[in-house]
Amino acid sequence: MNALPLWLDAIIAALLVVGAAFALVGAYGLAKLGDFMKRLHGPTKATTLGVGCVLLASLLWFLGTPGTPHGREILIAAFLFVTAPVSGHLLVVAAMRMDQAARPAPTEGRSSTRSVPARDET
Amino acid sequence: MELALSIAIGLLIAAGTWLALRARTFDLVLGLTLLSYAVNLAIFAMGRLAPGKPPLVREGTAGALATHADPLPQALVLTAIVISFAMTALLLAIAVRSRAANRSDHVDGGGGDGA
Amino acid sequence: MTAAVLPFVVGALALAMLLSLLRLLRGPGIADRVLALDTLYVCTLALLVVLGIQWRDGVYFEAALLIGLLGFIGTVALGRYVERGKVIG
Amino acid sequence: MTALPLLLALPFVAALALAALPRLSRTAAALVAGAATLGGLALLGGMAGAVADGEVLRFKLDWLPSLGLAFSLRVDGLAWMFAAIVLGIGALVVLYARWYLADEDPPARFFAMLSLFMGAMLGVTLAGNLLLLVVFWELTSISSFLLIGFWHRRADARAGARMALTITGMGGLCLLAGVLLIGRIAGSFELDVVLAAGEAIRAHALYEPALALVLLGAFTKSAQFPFHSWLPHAMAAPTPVSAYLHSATMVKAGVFLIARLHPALAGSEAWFWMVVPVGLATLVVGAALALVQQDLKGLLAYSTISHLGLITLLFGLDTELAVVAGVFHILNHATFKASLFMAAGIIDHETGSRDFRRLNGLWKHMPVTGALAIVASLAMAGVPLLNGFLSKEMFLAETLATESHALMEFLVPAGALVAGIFAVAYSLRFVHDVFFNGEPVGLDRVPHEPPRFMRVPVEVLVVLCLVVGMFPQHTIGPLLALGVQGVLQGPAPEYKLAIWHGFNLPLALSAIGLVGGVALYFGLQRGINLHRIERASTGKRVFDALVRRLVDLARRVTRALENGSLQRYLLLLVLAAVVLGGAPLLEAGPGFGDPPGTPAGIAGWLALALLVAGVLAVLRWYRERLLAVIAVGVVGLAVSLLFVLLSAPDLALTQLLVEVASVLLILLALRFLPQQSPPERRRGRAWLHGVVAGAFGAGVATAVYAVLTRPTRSISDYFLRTTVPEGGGANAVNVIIVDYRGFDTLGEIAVFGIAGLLLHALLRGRAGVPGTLVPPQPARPAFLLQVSAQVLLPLAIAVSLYLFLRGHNAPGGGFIAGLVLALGVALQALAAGREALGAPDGRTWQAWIAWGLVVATLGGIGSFLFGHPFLTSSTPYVDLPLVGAVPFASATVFDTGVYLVVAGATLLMLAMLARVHAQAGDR
Repeated sequence: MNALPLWLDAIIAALLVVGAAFALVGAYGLAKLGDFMKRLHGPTKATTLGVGCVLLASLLWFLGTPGTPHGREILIAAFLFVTAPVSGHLLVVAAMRMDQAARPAPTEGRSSTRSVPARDET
Repeated sequence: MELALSIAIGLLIAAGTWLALRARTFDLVLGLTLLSYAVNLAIFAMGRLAPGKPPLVREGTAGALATHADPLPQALVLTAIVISFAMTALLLAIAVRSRAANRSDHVDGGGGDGA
Repeated sequence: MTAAVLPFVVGALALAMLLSLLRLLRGPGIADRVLALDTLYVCTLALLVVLGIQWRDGVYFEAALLIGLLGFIGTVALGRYVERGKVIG
Repeated sequence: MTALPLLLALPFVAALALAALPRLSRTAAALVAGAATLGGLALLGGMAGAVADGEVLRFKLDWLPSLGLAFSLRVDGLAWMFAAIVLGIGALVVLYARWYLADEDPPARFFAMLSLFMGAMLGVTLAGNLLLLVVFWELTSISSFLLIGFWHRRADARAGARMALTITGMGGLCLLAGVLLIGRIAGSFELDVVLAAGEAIRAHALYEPALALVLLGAFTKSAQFPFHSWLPHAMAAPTPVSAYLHSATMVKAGVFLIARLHPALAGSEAWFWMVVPVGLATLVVGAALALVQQDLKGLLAYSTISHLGLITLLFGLDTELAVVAGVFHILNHATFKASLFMAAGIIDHETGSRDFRRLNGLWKHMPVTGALAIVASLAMAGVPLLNGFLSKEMFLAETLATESHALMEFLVPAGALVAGIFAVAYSLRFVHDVFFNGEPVGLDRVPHEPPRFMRVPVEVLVVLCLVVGMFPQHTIGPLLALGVQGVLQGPAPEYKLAIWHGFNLPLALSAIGLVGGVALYFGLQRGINLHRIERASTGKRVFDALVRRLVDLARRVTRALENGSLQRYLLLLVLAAVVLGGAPLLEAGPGFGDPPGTPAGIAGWLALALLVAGVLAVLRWYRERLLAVIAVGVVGLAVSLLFVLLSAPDLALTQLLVEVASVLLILLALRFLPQQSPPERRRGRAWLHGVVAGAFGAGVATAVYAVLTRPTRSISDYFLRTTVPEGGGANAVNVIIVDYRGFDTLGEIAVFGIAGLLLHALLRGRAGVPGTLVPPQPARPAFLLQVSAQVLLPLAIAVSLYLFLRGHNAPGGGFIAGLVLALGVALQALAAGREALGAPDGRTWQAWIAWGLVVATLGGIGSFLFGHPFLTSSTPYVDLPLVGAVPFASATVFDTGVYLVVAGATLLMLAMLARVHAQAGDR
């Protein structure tokens, strides 16, 4: 890959390292922080950002390397930035719903077996 | 990597079989899912492990096993993945129906939900 | 230079995924596990991109693309299941 | 020689026609069957000249050359003679049955079966290949089964049919085995070869077993002692059947076989000692039992057995003159016994009874029938001036000429004499006890002569008995000569067909027989009134006992294996797999090669770590089902990653998509299942399963590793070499799927589509499935999700099309693109509800599946237009913006079909599972 000019190479390397670092930090946070609402921050912010950096790096790299397809990174990034918040938000909702129902995850089934009858729309 | 992969496949097989031997429909579904992973990996491995050589014959390169992974097992496994997906779906439907009919998710029906 | 850092990048991502796995196994809440799974997917996406650079090969971009596009469906579905008890209303 | 196959075809054609026209009247049906018979006779007559000149007519059509099974027909004297009997008697029986059948009997069915049998029997006689002969042989057993059970509402008919089929069927199997042995010895199953190889066969080490097996077949068919007991029970059949199958033709198949293979098998000590004793025993036992029957047909049946024994005995004695006598008696017995059966049938028909104890003094009611029956009986008894006498004389002469062990030299003639005495006695009883000896007892109607034409066949046969009996040389002579030449495969010996051979020992024996018989009969009637003898058939008892044993055994085995637990079956299945797979592995050893040691790299180890952790998590959590689903997700991700690392991009894509789709499906279904599995009630069983599963896993792992460490010999070089130039695509995997193995793929998408439809059928209109989770909360509108979904749908479609079009050259293709599309739509449903999944009855997606299959097939046919065989693609490229060169191949059309089916079926599954909803008032 000596096709790349040094400065570009440096930027790419830097972006990669930073991105990896962010991803790592995010995951670390997920692993270490105290309760769910705190943990949520790690992946949703750090990791996403990290992936963004990595994508940028890849974009630059392929731009610098002729004869390879490029541009799709943008697409990926776009997708990611649309979807990541959605899933994050949904998980928050879910977590809240569970807290309020004061139901430890594994055992909804149990408690439900003697819970309110199902009303079903349609 | 060969040894590790073989062991992993073996583990999948063992776990899948054990789960498939459980008495509840859903456990059976889980087991068969694991089993299909294992079988797909095994068939795929029959083409030997060739990292970094996707079976795409690009301009300028001559297609040969030396420079490309074996495409045949891949083709077989691709359809196999889809088919096993269909099988999972079918089993789930049957599980739902059988429970609706027997008020139990025991594979032999009856015996209540146990849960 | 890029070549030099790539192994560390891959390593870091791998470590990140192992950490997520840890959370997935520890729980405690179901939401934690789902979140961890989601993170695993995202990290895999990053890993694929990096591997793409390492192998100077764009073939795996489609995989990354699909994770970015559809990977979160699983998360959404699980979240929905926990939240409402039914995935598709 | 086309007349030959035609001759054989005729009866089968008639059978089919009759089966196709079940509404035919009695007359019409009889005409159809009769036409076939007469046509056959005409064809046979056409061959007479050639055969008489000692010519052998052949027709050969290779069938399964690899097995030496040829459809070859062969007519020599013996075959011709037998065919003549089959067709001749057949014609008379058809005529007779026309009048015999009652209004409630379905005539078409009867004549269809009869014609079927006629065809089968002709096949046996004309077959020129032993395997073919066995085929027809079994067919006669089957048609006999059908005919005996014709009155299928009668228990005795069913039982008799079953017994006959079982015994003759087993015989048929023995025969098959024997024939296979002979074929191996002679090097061919062609009759010509086998008959010429007599020396070699007799010299071969396997001669005795082969002979024994063939004879078992013959003896069971010809009701030889101790296999005779099926024949009396076959008398439950309509009388025409008894006259035809069970006296004139089918039971003769056994002796025919003995005669047919005489040149190949006979002429040895073994032959003598295997055939003669059986024949002798049958001769005597049959005759003795015939006397004590209370049923007309029963008496005739046992007498038939006895006469078959006589013929067998003659062939066993194995002198040329004995052969002459044997063939002669086949002819004679066919005539007089058939006529007697028909007479018995008439009596039954007119009086409604076949019981000696009730039938008496019928002479004054039906003198004509009586006269006919009397003549026939006398022939059966062997009274001079009737055909029975001639062959009996010859028989006695041969028994006296027996040269063998001293014991046999005494036993054979002695037995013959005793049997002769009994024969006279039971013939006399048939006459005296039915037509005289007092008045009828308790008949519900006044007997009278039968309709004119019902008697004609009997008259014909009886006239034959007389004519042959008086002028043998000019009547039966030529036919007999033909038959004998056929059996001996050479010139017939010197013999004289005459009534008067001068005073000699045979004549004396006949005289003793006559006198003794008369004395015996009247003696018995005076002493112990024959009417009082009540006899149950021992054979039947033994047979039933054996069958019962067998059934009990089967039941025990079944009960032991099938206890109704699917779990148990699966365990047995896995156990079997472990044992069958493991045994050779342990025996031969895994045979590892030297590991190539492919480097895993960080990513590789990561993937494997994820996989292992995921599997363990599944095992740990399988009872908490939601958690298990998440753990499975991890495994799936790891597998996809492995596919990436091992350079299988297409698989990686497919696996990822399937993961997502599976999670959706599972969650949709899980709502209607318990959220947990109960704890293992029986830890012991769980451990046992653990051991078995562990063994299974270990075995597979070993096998996989063994393969991985051995050199590969893949055919894929070809695919890789030709994928671009011939397949027109750089992505070898996709090219294989849509092109090289397109036909498989067609099948696979068909399966996929069927799975979708099946699921639809299972869940169609399911309301009120018990749910278990919390009642669904009032859905808060999830704007974020809805918006993003709306944004993503067009993108998803775009990506799907992109992947589809690029599929031929880059990762992608119909399967992957279809899944992408399906998930894009599923996302809409997640956001906006199940309405997004199309018509509630899923008809939208059914249409997709249907069209997909149509398109795929058309794409396959399309390649014809390019002048290639089915499903081979030809590839003009077209350039699309953004996507680049796209092969517009017939393969692309095919792939479109795949695309539609995959998307459609996946969405159908999702839609149907999404439609299931919990019943009100659920627990």
